[in-house]
Amino acid sequence: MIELQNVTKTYNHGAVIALRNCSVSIAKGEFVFLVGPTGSGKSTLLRLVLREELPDQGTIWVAGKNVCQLSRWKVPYLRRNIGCVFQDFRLLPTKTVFENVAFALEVIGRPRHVIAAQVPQILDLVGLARRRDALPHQLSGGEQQRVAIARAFVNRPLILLADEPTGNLDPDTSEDITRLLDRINRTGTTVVMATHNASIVDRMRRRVVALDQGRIMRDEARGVYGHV
Amino acid sequence: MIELQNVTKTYNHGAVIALRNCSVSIAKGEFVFLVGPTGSGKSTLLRLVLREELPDQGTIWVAGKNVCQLSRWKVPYLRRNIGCVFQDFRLLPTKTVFENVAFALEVIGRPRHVIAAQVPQILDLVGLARRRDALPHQLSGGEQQRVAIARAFVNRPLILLADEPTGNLDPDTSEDITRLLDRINRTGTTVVMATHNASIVDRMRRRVVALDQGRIMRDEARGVYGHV
Amino acid sequence: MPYAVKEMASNLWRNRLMTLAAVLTVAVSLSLVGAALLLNQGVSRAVGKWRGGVELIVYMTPAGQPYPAATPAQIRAVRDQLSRDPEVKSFRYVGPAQSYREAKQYFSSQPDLLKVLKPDDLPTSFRIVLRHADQAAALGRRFEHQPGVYRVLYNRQAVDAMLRVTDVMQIVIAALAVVLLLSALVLILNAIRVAIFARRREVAVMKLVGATNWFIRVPFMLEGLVQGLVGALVAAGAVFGMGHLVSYLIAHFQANLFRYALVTGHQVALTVAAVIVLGAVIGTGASALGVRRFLEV
Amino acid sequence: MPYAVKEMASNLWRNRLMTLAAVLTVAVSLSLVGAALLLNQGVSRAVGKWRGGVELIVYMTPAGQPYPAATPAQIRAVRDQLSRDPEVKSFRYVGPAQSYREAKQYFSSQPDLLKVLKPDDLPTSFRIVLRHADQAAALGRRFEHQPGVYRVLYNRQAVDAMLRVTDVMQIVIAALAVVLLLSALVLILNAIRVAIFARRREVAVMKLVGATNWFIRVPFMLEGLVQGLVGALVAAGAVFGMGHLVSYLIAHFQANLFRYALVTGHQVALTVAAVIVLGAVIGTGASALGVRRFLEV
Ligand SMILES: Nc1ncnc2c1ncn2[C@@H]1O[C@H](COP(=O)(O)OP(=O)(O)OP(=O)(O)O)[C@@H](O)[C@H]1O
Ligand SMILES: Nc1ncnc2c1ncn2[C@@H]1O[C@H](COP(=O)(O)OP(=O)(O)OP(=O)(O)O)[C@@H](O)[C@H]1O
Ligand SMILES: [Mg+2]
Ligand SMILES: [Mg+2]
Repeated sequence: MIELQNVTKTYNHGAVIALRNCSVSIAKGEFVFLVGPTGSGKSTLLRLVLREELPDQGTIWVAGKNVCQLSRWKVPYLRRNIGCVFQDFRLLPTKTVFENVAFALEVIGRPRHVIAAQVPQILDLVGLARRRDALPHQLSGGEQQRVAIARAFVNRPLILLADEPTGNLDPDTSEDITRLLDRINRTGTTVVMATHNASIVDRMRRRVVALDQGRIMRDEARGVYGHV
Repeated sequence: MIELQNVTKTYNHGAVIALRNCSVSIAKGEFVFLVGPTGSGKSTLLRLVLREELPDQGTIWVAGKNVCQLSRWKVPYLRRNIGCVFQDFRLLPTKTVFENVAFALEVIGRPRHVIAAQVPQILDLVGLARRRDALPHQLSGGEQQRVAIARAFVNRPLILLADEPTGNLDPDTSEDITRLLDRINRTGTTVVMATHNASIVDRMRRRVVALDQGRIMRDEARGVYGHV
Repeated sequence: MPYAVKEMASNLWRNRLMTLAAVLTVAVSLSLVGAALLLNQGVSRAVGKWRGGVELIVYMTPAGQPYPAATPAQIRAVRDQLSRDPEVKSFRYVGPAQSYREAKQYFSSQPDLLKVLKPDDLPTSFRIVLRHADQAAALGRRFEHQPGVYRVLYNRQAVDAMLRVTDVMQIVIAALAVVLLLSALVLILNAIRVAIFARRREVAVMKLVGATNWFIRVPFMLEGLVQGLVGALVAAGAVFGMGHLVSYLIAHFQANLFRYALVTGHQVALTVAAVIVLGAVIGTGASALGVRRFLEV
Repeated sequence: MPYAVKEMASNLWRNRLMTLAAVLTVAVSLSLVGAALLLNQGVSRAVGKWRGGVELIVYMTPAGQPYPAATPAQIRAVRDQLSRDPEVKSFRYVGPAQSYREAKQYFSSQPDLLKVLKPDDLPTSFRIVLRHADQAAALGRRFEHQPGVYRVLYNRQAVDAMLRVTDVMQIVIAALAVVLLLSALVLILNAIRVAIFARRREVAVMKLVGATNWFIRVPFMLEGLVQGLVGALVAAGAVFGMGHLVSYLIAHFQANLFRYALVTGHQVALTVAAVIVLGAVIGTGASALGVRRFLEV
């Protein structure tokens, strides 16, 4: 589903090396934790998969496509296969829960009846069916992140990327969110989650890819957070 | 040093109640952890102390002044007594480490020789003397947060507020940052730190004020994070 | 694409002050463009009338001068010579009656002077069209000292002086128009930039969930187009108004040479079309530029 | 305060395109304001000349008319009557020689016509200043049918027609100026807004560490002031240029009534001062507004 082959990525014309010769292969349906100290290149790796950046060297395959050779106008269609969740939720503050989720379908041109059918279904899945008319600021952080996950997942992408989705949340809420991502993973979606949350990683015992200074230091099938 | 008396704070014309009748008193030189689930009002409490917001009810005393009755033009002078650190560092990306710290003194009109004397001193304190000419993006997250702390502390404020200063950092780096704040606290500065990081709170065994849904639920002298 | 239209309308309304300023600046600058075009057309039309192709006028001595009036024989001599001259393409003789009629028209604003003039006082004249305009001086010199010839007038000189003046006016107006078009462009660019900034969250989400680039761009581009077009429509109205203002001014000034500087309805319509096309071009150009510079993909 | 100046300069340079547009729009709109002011002054100066206080002209019949020329006795009768009339404040008699001189000046652009005119053909006249301007018609009627009187001219009418025209021009120019001043304001406002946005991180840090409100505001306000002032200086140059352009146009048009519409150096200087003050006011106003609206405290 996702394959990086000898990927190197630098910023500022080579002054900052974010990833050094990384190779990693993630199969369909896997749940992968991406861990590592700050600045180790986790977000960069996710941005490369999303093709927000292009690598300096190496090739990246996502959903059967070489994203390095993808022409610009095809990028949006690649992204329809990838859902994204971030630490800061990125909800639209003037839209209700329902509208925020529906927006993701609207802007890729899905017809009204599809939206009317799919949005309530996904809100049910994330447990927010009763809050569909609330505005983001009326929700707790955990609820907001659920909305973000609903938005990322409503188009049933093959891949869900989560960049520190629990970074702003307290431990209990973080636990809830991780459980939700796990549930989504069980529907067959590949989930990659970058996190600093050691206790969650340690408890879940899923595949862990550990980065440090842009190098892949560890790749364990049922790993722990560890202190690099 | 900081005293809240029956403070209530709402947003959106009363639709969201962020703090409900909170009273808390923090003495000079204390180190206080502010904990609580997301949306419990930690950031709101810190913003009230900084007088970024005014309370709906109650009075707030900071450094001997009633901030609710402080006239607008005096607010900057209040803030010179309060240093601030945030999750997202808030450094100026085009300025070097030295310039970022010096900026805080420049804009309050400190003369050049004072700046030239104090900035290297504070960079020594946070352990960044050798990186004074680096730009923020050339630093790790932990180093960036040190610069932010240096900037907050260079004017030797009476109070240091930290709103989830380790939210973006990995566990090891979080530990380092907390130790630095502890060191600053030992110089006599009052430190208030809002955090979700249970392990740090549990290890430090300092005063813990726990909020939930805008209410103060716990206030223990040598507390733990706990699961509310 | 109703989504794009909805978004565009909401963008315009959010920044209504800026939208208004952009529309007004487009309107003013295009009005000036229209004014320059009208002036140009009016002048070239008037030049035709002023000259009527005539490059040379030979006046015969009228009565009431210190020297004797031209005799019919002298007049006939000039006529014959003109008929034979190969440089003369055509000519016509303006007799006493028509000269007086012309003078009456010319001095209609100065009735007291008119009463002083008598038909016989006015010189009759030959209006001559040449085959080669540059031969005017040579031909004129031949007639200047012929008996009965009062004066030779080179029409071209007066008209050229007038043209220099109107050229200066056109250049000033066009320069103002260009400066203001630049401002208009920047204002539209800015309105788009502010709209993009106000919508940065939406744009970020759209990119994330895979909206196509054109889906993201179109509302902002429409915004610029609408500003350009609305401004152009206002300017088109102004161009129509200018037609009326010009007639009013001409009627009141009774400016001799300018009375022919009226433009036809057809020319006004063409100018209006040009102004509207220019508005659309500016709007689209500003949009394309704005979207390029301020919207990453 | 070198910090504020440094910040301002860097703000201006970052948004040089927008700064340029703002400055140019200020310049154009203030130039139009200047033009309207100059036109107004020129016209009121010309009106004085045109009228010279004279509201009524009584022309005596000249020679060469179908009816007999005014006799010296008839002229004396009019003079006596005018001396006695309590409504007449003052009057002067313009004899044949001066009439011819005036005509020569008047028709200097039409030499062929001048040659036709003889001093005796021109009517002599009484130029009369009244105590009450509204008595012109009553007084005129009394002289109209007196023997030897050729015609009574109410100067006021011609001048008033001219004033209506210049009024229209002033209104059009002033309207354009107002519209463009609005655009200029919005452009400056926008430049400030963009500068504030570009500096939002710095501003946030400054507020955090306790910089005073004025310390934060001043660089942005200076920015607006500089844009307004630079635009005004350009406009001041344009106002000077317009002085020359007007003389050039008058020289070439030889527009009869307008030849007196020249303004003095003193008036130009006053207009320049007004333009600069206006530029400063706009710059400061836009700054104050921009800082108020877009900079929270
Ligand atoms: N846009 C950018 N321009 C320049 N350097 C960048 C940029 N983005 C990231 N970097 C640098 O690349 C390196 C890797 O950054 P990245 O954000 O991928 O780390 P991370 O593992 O996500 O860290 P964190 O845990 O703090 O989110 C860092 O040194 C960072 O400073
Ligand atoms: N500017 C605002 N406008 C409206 N509501 C707000 C605003 N700021 C905070 N709130 C609301 O006030 C409540 C308390 O928010 P606050 O940010 O203080 O919580 P917190 O404890 O800092 O949470 P977190 O751990 O997520 O940072 C929340 O319900 C939040 O939605
Ligand atoms: Mg990251
Ligand atoms: Mg908070």
